[in-house]
Amino acid sequence: MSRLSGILWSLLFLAVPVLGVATFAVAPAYDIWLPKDVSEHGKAIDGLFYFILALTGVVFIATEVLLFWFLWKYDAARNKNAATYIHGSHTLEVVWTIIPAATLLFLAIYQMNTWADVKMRRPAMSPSVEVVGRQFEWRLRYPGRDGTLGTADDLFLVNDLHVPADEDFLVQLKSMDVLHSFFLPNLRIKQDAVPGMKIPVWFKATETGQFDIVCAELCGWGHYKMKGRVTVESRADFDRWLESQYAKQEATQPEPDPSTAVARAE
Amino acid sequence: MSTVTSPSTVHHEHAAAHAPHQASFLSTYVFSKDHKVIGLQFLFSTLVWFLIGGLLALAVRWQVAWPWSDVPVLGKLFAQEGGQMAPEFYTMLFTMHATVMIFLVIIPILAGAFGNFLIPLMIGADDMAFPTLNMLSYWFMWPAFIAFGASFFVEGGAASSGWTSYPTLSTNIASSPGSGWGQTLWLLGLTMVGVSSMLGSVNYMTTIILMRAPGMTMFRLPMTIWAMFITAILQAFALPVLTAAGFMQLADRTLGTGFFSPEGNIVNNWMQSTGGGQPLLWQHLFWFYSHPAVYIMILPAMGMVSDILTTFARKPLFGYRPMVYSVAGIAGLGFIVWGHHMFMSGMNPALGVTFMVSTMMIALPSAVKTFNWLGTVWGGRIQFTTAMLFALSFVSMFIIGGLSGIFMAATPVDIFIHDTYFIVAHFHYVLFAGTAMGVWAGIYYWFPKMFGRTMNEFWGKVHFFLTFLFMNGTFFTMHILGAVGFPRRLADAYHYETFHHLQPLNAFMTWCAIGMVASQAIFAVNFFWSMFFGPIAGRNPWNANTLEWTAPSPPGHGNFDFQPVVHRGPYEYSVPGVEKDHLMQTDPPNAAAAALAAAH
Amino acid sequence: MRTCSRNSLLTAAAATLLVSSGCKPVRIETPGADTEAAGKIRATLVSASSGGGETAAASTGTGWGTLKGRFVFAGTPGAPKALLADKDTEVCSKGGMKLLDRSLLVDGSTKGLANVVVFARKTSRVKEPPSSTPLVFDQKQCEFLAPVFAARVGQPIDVKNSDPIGHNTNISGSDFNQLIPAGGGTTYVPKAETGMPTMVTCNVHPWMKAYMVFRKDGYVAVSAADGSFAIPDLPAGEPLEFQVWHERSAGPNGALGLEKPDLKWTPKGRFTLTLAPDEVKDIGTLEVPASALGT
Amino acid sequence: MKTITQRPFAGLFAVTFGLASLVGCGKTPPAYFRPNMVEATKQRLSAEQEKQVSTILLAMFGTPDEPVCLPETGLDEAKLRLAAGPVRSDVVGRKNGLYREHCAHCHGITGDALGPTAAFLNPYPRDYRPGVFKFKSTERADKPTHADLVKLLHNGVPGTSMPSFALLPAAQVEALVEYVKYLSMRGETELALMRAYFELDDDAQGKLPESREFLVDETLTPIAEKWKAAADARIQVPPMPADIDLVASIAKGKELFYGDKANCVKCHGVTGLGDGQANDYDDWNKAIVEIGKELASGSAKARETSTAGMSPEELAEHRAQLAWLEKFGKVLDGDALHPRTIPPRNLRMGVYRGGRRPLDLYYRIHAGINGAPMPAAKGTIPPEDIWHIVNYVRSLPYEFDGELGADRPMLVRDRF
Repeated sequence: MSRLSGILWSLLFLAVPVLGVATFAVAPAYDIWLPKDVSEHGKAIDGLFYFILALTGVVFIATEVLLFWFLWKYDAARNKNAATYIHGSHTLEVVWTIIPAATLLFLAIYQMNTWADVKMRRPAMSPSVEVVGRQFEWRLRYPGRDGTLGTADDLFLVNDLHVPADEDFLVQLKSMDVLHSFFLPNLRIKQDAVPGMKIPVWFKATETGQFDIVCAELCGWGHYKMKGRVTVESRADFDRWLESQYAKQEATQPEPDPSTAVARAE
Repeated sequence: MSTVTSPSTVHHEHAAAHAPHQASFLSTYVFSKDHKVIGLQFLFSTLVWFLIGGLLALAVRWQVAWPWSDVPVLGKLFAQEGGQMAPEFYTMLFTMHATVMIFLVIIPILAGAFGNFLIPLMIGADDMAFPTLNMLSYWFMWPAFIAFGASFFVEGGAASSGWTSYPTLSTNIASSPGSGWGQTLWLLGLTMVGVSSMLGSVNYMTTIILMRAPGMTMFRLPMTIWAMFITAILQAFALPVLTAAGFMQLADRTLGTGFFSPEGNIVNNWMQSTGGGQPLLWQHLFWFYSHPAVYIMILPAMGMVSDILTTFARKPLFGYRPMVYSVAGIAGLGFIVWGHHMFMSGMNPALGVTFMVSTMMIALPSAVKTFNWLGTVWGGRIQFTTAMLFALSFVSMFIIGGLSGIFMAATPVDIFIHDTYFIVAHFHYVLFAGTAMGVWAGIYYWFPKMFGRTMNEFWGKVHFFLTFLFMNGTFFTMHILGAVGFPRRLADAYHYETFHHLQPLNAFMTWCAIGMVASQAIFAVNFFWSMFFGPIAGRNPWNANTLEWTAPSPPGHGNFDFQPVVHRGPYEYSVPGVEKDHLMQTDPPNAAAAALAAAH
Repeated sequence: MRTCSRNSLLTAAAATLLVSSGCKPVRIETPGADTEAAGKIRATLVSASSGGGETAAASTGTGWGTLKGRFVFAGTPGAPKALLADKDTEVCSKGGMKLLDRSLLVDGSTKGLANVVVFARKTSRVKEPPSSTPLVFDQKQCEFLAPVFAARVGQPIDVKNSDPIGHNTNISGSDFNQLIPAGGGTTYVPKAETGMPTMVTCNVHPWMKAYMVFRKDGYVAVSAADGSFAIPDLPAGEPLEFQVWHERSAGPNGALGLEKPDLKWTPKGRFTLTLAPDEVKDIGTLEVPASALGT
Repeated sequence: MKTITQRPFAGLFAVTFGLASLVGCGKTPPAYFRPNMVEATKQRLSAEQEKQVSTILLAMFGTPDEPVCLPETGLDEAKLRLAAGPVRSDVVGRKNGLYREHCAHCHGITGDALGPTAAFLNPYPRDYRPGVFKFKSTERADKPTHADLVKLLHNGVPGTSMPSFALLPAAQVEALVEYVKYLSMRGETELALMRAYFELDDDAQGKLPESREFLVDETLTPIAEKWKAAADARIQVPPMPADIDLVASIAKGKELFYGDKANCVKCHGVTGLGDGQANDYDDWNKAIVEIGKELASGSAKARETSTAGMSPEELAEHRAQLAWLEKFGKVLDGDALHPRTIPPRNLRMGVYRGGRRPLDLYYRIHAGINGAPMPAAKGTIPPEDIWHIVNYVRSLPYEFDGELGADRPMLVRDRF
């Protein structure tokens, strides 16, 4: 009985690395994995993610299997020889201090460049759009024809961000009331919007398509409904869209027929 | 069973000395100054709150898995709404879940319950240095209990800005229902918890420094005590900052001081009259406490696990001094990494780089500890008791929790996984799979000392197995949710195309969570049943070395019926040439000394 | 053995406690509604459409009569309160004169109670169509000149503003809320009956208040300063039910209930009588006790 | 040890079973429509009368889970079913519950703006029951057109807690609009029924006829007709003069804004910050305020009058009065939000709740805002002048105004 229990328990601990690795192996098959990346810097981030995953994976498997092996081997019920009387080993301590230290330090330095690209090396340009977080929506303001924000020809929109592909795009991020976080999963962008601060966020989209804008910082009871949509499209489409929206904003006559208004809701 | 025979004279002296203390029921059990009673008071209160926190978690999980659907039991509160949970109620649920678990369960159960009960016993003192402070440290928890509990019933409901209560959501009364009275009560409760911890830590430091038994040098202290000692130091240095910050936020809310709110910030069409503050200031102050607090929440568990591992591996702790140094190292580095909670907060990115490096470095001592635990298990004679299983699972799970931390430490990766379920997985692996498992290990291990009876091993193992299973089912899957970028604190994420397909996985996790909570019924029954009907335990049921096992179980007032004298370190197991496989710290050196000499 | 039985007892108790709590299979429909009655009603509603429309009161008589009477206030009206007129004071309180609350106007000598509205609830016929000569509804010194104003549906009203400052006239429950420029005006033709009188306000000067009542048949009168009123040309030979209203009355929707058994006066402020052709029916002096008004 | 392990076995499973059953049987009753207690109390309805109203409404409109509508309403029952019902997020590909997923927590299951979150919003969410809507392309008293409501859902209401639903599929928006109409008609019918009790003749013994003539032809049809008529009631907007000189137009607009003719300055203030006449209420809140006054004066009177020397029927009357006042007190606590004044819009924020198109501003000025103090300019101000005002108002957020000095309002430049 007690022999069996020792075996079972050690196997339970073996199950940890096995199932752990299995989960990560199976997840992508069910599309429970990094969403499609359509940004320039995203490659670097994903690469780093996989690199760390591999690194930690190795350590994870090694340590967990070791733990299992010790439990299996040194189970008192099945192993009669006395416990080793040892207080430690100086060499070992040094080894397993130096190696992780070196690895971690390497990791730290290795990733700095990516970080700088995403958060520190701001492209020299005036904001392409101003995004203002507000309970509970993303209010957008495009500079309009004159290219400067805060003039009478600004274009005002809600939740519907359009971005020209293959161009640097600079967002001026603000918040009107509380903290929000401007999260573009597919563009690998996340930045808190802080009341009283103007925070620049930039990226270069590489593929056209429609993607989610998510709020990733608790902003009140309606946090979950703060959904936006970013549409990446060619420069030509982008300009066309800009013009149509501007015409809509300046309308002095109703649409000829209500059904068009309905159509707009699509 | 090692029954230590002691000079009867000493015994009588002690009995005489403590006779007057056998006073009324009130002073013995309620307002007792006896560290053991206080410890147990902490233990029972925190276990009750553990249950409450768990149920809150279930409610949260229900909403995450099946948003807006009829909530069982709770649904009756929203009858007119067809049993559907209101979104602000959901924010209150996760806020209070975290608050309860951190401030009313983990911190008090480690420092309060185990710290109180174990420190004097393990260093050979007959009580704490300041028994009255000790009593107060428990009774200051009650205002906190009441404040947090009551906040659900005030107008607007409980605090709903997350346990981090970031301004301006928390400072601006108009910003959210829970930011009214709920938030104020939350801050008051927090302050009370702080006072309690502060009283405790002062007490622990003094006791450990001044009241060690003869022969108990610092480097003969068990790891548990070392951990408690360093935890106490951490608290003493970090807490004032949080308390000050808390009062600043209170002033912002009540006096309109505007420390944390910028100029002209309009919430809900309510323009704040004051301004000139900075929301980020709160984050810095808050995390300056709350990051060390993370270690306050894990170090004592590490200590206890180290002791339990050695006991049931029947083997000295591998690398005792490196272990001590790494605990100290974690504590030291713990003060310079708070910024890694703020990589995305708008803090200067260059500063982020600094914190990234220090954060990478803090992984080091943790790694050292893990390797030493493996070293301890290696070559032992492992006894799979319930306590040992929990301790082993602590090691196994702490590896996961530690490694997943590295993802967040890597700032570019953090851009994507910050505030997603990846971080949720990370801290649940450290705090639940880590600390909670350590706590259970401690309960099963020291239960005999607390109540003089041992807990039921069979049901203990059933409890361990189910908890371990469901826990991993609930939390491991969170990693892959995080990989999709599934954000935390969303009442309903499925209207995002990106996350729409994750509902089944969340449902699975919720069922696991339900199972996890349900299986605690086994623990509850086992705990209370064994308290009255468990088999009587002797002084030293596990054949352990440390001092508490030389005292009677449960120890009388004044703990020891003789003056313990320490002759050696706490981990002298399986010493060659000694007939029994353990040498207690108090065992007279004669024969043992010779054997040791031969060994070296 | 003893211990075991006690233990199982303990756990059983705990179990029952848990099971019993919060476990009642309640399935209520809309509270306070009678479900099967509703079923019956629905059956009638979905049944084939009926011609329906308004059923006009049957015309039974010929000729026309007049109703007159007089309201007096039995009690002592306190001095009217001054209104808080804090805007445009150079016009609204010219020469320090105060605007007073006009909700209870009692003639000092005759005790007559002004601004009581009396109208016929349903009539079968009218003598002539609404005249096209407009009535005037004017405002001066931030006060509507007529505290209570009766008009006939279809008859135009000239809403004027004799003040040097702009006003707006907001007839609640109607489609009318118009800017009335200084010295200007506009015309409003009421389209629907009001039922009980409806409130008229000026949002620029919130203290400005009046009441309007519109009737299709125009059989409506407002008691004058001396409390007297008269409704001419009522259809004779058929029972007429009259509704009486006063701004301050304690009855529902301002209905003025009086103790008048001879007129079958109801708490809803209604009385019924039948006029003979060419009769001038005087219902005499009607005493309004203080208790009938929310003084 | 053996005997010890056996015993808790039974106990353990009793407890775990207990927990399981506790979780299992949390079935809550289905959601229901809350009666309009404020009106019911105002009309002094008896318990039977309240019951009759709920019964009739149940017959005419069904329940939140199973809405029904008579053909006279002109509503599409299929769309209603899509919007109504509980949210079944546990059912993959569910087809209903839209209203409760997106709207109910503010606007309430009943559309009475008494959802759990409502009290904490400023301004309060819209109460559909009076059937009054602010931002529309029709004349003041007319209902909004279908397109108006769709547009409102599409843009949200900037400056309020009403978010944009632009990203919802058109079909779902359609369903929601239909359901809002349904709730609105239901609420209007409820009001009409409750008020009808007063109009009853005495021989009716205070019971409404449950005939088709009364319920449908006299009560429901007039309400439904107004909704149907909305589409044709859109305001005809004369085009802005093509050759308009913007600068001159703005100057003219400013003149009008401050002049006695348009009189905008009275409420929106000399600064345009909306700091003029600001202590008025909108219709929804005014109703509550009026009732509050009635309640106050009533209870004051009740306190003064001594029951001494009252005839039995007077005493009965007195008691009834007291009971009514007490009920009113309760109702105002439970079924009404604390009234708030409505500030005139701050025109320098660049936030336009009804939309920022010149067209939208024209609608607002021409027809006024239904339910709000904002009066209509039509009839007294010619269209071209309205266009001038529109142009001036649109320039306000960008106007540098020296008079305002240091405490300048927040311009669009800083935030919106």
